[in-house]
Amino acid sequence: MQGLIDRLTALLSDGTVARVIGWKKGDMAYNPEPHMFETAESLKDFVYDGFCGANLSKMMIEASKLEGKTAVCLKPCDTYSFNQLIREHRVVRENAYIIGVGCRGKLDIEKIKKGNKGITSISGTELDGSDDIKIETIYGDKNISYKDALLDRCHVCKGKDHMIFDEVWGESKDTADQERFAEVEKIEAMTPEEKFAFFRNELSKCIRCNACRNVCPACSCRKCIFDNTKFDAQQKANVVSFEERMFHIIRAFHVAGRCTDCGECSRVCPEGIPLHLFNRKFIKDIDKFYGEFQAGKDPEAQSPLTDFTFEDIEPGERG
Amino acid sequence: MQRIGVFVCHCGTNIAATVDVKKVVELVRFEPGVVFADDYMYMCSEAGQEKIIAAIKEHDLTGLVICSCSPRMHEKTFRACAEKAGLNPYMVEVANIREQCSWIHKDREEATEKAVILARAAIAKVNLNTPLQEGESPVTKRALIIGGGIAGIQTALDIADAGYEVDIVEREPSIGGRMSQFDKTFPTLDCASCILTPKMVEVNQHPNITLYTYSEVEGVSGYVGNFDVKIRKKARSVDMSACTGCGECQAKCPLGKMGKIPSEFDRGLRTRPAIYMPFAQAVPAVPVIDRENCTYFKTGKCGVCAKICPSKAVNYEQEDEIVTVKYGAIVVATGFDIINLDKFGEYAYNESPDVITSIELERLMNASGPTGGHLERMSDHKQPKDIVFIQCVGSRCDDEKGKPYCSKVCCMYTAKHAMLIKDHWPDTNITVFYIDVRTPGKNFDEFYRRAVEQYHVNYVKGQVGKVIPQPDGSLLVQGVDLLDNKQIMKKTDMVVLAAAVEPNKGVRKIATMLTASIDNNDFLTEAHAKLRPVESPTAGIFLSGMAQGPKDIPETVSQAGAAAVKVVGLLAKDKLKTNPCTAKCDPMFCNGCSTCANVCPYGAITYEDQQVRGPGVNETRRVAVVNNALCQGCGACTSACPSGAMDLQGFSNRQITTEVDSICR
Amino acid sequence: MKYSYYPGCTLKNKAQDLDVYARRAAVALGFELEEIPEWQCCGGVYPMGSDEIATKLSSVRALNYAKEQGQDLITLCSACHHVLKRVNDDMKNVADISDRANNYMGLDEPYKGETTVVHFLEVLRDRIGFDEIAKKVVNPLTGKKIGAYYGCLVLRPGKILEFDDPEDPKIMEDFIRALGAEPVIYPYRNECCGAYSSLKEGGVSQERTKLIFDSSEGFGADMLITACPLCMYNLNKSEADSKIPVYYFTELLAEALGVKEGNS
Amino acid sequence: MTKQEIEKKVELIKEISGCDPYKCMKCGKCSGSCPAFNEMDVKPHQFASYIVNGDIESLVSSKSLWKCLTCLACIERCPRSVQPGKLIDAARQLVERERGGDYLHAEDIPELLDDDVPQQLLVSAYRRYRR
Repeated sequence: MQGLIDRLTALLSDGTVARVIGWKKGDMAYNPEPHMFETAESLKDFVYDGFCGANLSKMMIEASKLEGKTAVCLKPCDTYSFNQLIREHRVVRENAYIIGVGCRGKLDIEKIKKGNKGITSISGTELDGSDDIKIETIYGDKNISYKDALLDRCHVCKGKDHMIFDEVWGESKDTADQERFAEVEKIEAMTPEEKFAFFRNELSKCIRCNACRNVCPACSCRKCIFDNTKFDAQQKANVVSFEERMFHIIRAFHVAGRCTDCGECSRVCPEGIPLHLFNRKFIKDIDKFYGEFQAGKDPEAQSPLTDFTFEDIEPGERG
Repeated sequence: MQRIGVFVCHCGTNIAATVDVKKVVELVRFEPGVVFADDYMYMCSEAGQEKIIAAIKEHDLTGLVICSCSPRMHEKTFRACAEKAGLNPYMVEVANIREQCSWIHKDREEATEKAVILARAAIAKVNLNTPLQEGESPVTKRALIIGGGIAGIQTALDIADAGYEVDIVEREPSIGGRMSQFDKTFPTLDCASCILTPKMVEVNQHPNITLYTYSEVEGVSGYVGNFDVKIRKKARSVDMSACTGCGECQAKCPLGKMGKIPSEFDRGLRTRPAIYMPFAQAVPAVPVIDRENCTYFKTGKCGVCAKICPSKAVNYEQEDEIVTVKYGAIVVATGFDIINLDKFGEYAYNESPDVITSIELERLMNASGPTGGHLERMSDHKQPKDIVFIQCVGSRCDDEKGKPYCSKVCCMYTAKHAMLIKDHWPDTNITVFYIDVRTPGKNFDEFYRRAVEQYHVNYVKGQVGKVIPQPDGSLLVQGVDLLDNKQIMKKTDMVVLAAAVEPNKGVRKIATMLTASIDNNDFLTEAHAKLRPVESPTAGIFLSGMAQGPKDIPETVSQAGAAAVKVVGLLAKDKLKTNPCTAKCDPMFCNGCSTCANVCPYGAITYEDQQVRGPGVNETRRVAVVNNALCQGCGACTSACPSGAMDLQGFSNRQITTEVDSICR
Repeated sequence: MKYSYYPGCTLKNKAQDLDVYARRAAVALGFELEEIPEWQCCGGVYPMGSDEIATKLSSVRALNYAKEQGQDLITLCSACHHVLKRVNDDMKNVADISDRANNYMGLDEPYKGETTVVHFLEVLRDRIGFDEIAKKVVNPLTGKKIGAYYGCLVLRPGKILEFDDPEDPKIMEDFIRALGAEPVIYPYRNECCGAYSSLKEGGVSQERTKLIFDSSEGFGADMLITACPLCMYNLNKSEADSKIPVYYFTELLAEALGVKEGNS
Repeated sequence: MTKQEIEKKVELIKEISGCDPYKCMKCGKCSGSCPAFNEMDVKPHQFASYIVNGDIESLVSSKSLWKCLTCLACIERCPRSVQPGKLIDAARQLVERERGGDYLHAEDIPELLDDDVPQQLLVSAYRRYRR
């Protein structure tokens, strides 16, 4: 990590970049937060470890408007989001200096906390750390395997390659060991009643904190349709059980074909709603109907939902 | 606040028999904005319109709701009426209480309730309507005909004779289409070439007509009066200006003698060289090289045709050329083909060379055909003494094997074939298995009766279950005679299948490029089946020939003329009124994400950097801009825009949600 | 690959040749037939009535067993194949039949047509490949001219059985070619042999089999192969002058693969 | 049969067969395909009209019920999805579901057997000819 800080310091010092977007130490070992570092001095608080799950690509929307280049640290999966943002003219490629940071999967603190009360410190989570992480609790120390503490999304990792970067720091690992669409298939196998019950149960937990919307790189509208006073959408948004019936469904439709499956929505949801399932179902269907498509893999590629080809599936046909 | 007048039409008994018109008037009177409501027997009549005009003036109306038939029928009428009274025509809304209400309901109470709801939705919308102004766009005085068969040829000639420039794009190396494959034509038995060839020559020589043969339409943008069409002129590998059409190259092509390349024109009944003209009277009389089969293109060796060409016209280096041309109107005349018979194995078409289709029979009887016009079996080249014709092969089918429609031409051409064969070889026995004989048309039934009465063609009412090839080379036809209630086992020498017609394969792609609608069978849809039969619902697109539906040559030629008149009527105008119901972008909400431009079928959306000012915002950013001349108001962008920045004037998101809300109230 | 194998009544009795040779050929070709324990007779003909439930249950039991094993269900007899495939289609696509049959069966998890039913010939064509089979042939049947007799049940209705083109099938001809023999295509190969009418109405099947023999021999066949014990019976009982020998396709397969003799 | 009984039977045939006799256009392809045509008194192309016209009595007493070989040729080739083979099968069901409607009786069987009769033949005939 020190190597990365040194490199970022150098970039700031020689004027290559005017600022750095990265992660800043949190008050606990497991909650670093996204941060814009303006000076070399402030980089002393920079951190990069297994808890740096946040996808920083969206921060480049605002950073693009600032004077000078911004260095931004992107993990392999974040680079898909960045490409997608380029495609939608939301970030300016020239204004970004992309450090493709290595990744061996990110950690789910909830999984670590399970059965480990009173955590005082966690170590061994750095990129070059060991296969086990060490947890110190007030009841004693314990080792658990890094792999067992991975976020769910890392089990369906899209791969270790950065889709776009100016330079790469550190080695990455493909952590995929599960079928990407297994969860979706499970839901597809349900009866309509079971599906409805499942989603109603999940979505009823929603407190409409908007964390999913705010973190989502595909949710990049200047003004969200739900805040738009022009079409009564905002007013309709206030009706009872709105979250269940409309908000998440419409959001899924709005990001369909653009969602890179970065999994941030589910990671940040304070209620633990598996929001990524909606998006992943869309991805599965798009793959099936229009051929395999990974949003953000290629910033030039046409999204199947807004592109037209003569081979497109006809209404009523099912792939 | 609007001052709205509601006018409820009885439409004779069309509406009034099912909808309590008086009650509708009474109930809508109290809707917000309504200051006047009335009913009348025929609102669209002169007296009805006078009533509307009088009410506008008397009650100072600012908006109208007409409860009547579909807006497709009379929206124009009522808008014009409002304009006469000084009201902006876009302040008029039509509530369809006929097609979508009185005609489909039986219960009077239900229908009345629904009529009120539909009226209420329209009233809610008018409350949000704003006056819109029509713009003007110029007309390019040039027409494009897609397809160079008899339909395209006739349409082109009629337009060209009226003094406008016409281009024909034909996929094949020559114009002429299906008709050029035929031998004789019903009901007068003229030789097809004798009446078609002069027209082909006329097209070629007409000063107003440009031919693009061996060419395909590759892309269409623009709108009525102003289409931009990309045409791919496929490389002929022969210089059109140098070639004299002497035919030396065809004669010397080594592949010609090897007999490996089936001739498309002769339906595979004979072979052709790799450099070829489809038929002797081809227009233009310039061959093409079929690069897929040509030895030179496959291996780089041979080059015989280039060596022997006396005018040095062969050019292997030629490349496809793409030209973009502007047109005011486009006519689709892409014609037909017959269905593939793979799904009808019971007729042994793939099993026996002596089971043939009617088009193959045309070639076998044509003097320029593979047998020089002598009818013979392809298996042993013997003249058939007994022939069975089977009608409705794949027509009138309810399943996915065939087509649900009647192909319309088979009954007549089969009678024609039977008589022509009997004329040449009177001792031939001919049996026709039919379901119904359908011969409406001038002199058509007389024609069919002549086959029975004068030529003694044996018509059997019933279908064939199976054609059974026999070890001795004959064919056993197992069918039924429904009138005798007997199963028939008939030994015959040849079986001719009247395979169903279907639109040419390429039409789907062309219709998509033109945004012209097609039906479930891929036939192009007309704007109105009775009143606008040669126009597509898409403005500026016209229909000619089999592409629109099964029809014979006389009907095709009539329709071709009708389409030409419609095209001329359009090209004669200098300016067209444009639809003011176009999309509009609100830069405050626009992200500049390009989603709308990606889905716009008309290329009407571009982006520019604009200064955006509003509460808490003051910045320059990339936003969408709609070109009103190009926008056709389809609404694709409004539904694709994630933030709701795109809106359609006259059909704004708010107007539509208000309508829905008022219906759900 | 292991398959749940549904032999059906006749293969255990009068058509043991069809069964035994298939088992030996399967071993030679590297797949396994695991007979479904306590299978029940499919009934021989598919009960077409939309309200026939009880008569379809024996098939559902076999299909569900295969599902539980996570295996595809293989058959050899054209009739069993026909009945099982169609009942499976009902269970998958006809809600009324599926619901009622499931109510009756009371399974832990309702059966909804999850099993794939395959005919032995389909396995040869689609999973092993005739090219592969040709490579394994040790006794090619060179010089033999063989007519395939399909009959009705294996082909029709084409939309549900999806076995081959019901009017112009190719699979048995390709099979014959793979064994090194020459297929003889004749128009009566998919015409009915008289089926069950031979029990009470022998005349029809005499008429039908005569047409089949005359036609196949007329086109040069010196033997016929079939996949249906009832076709086999009717053809064997034929009094046609043009009668030629009839074999189960599996017997020729076993012979060509060199496994005709041996244990199974 | 009373009018109501006829109507009930017509409905039953439509329901059991799942076919719509009104779709028939009387092309005769079924009869042109039928291997048992000559054995039948009511011909395949007539099944639909007998049902449409309510002449159920003639249909259920016809020989055709027992002559159909269920070879499915008419079902495969019918261009209108009427599928006469299913109609006649449904008519046979009507007969067999009534007492005494069987065409094959257990006591007749020994006489019909020979040494080679495959089990399949017996089961099939049993299922076709009797309830």
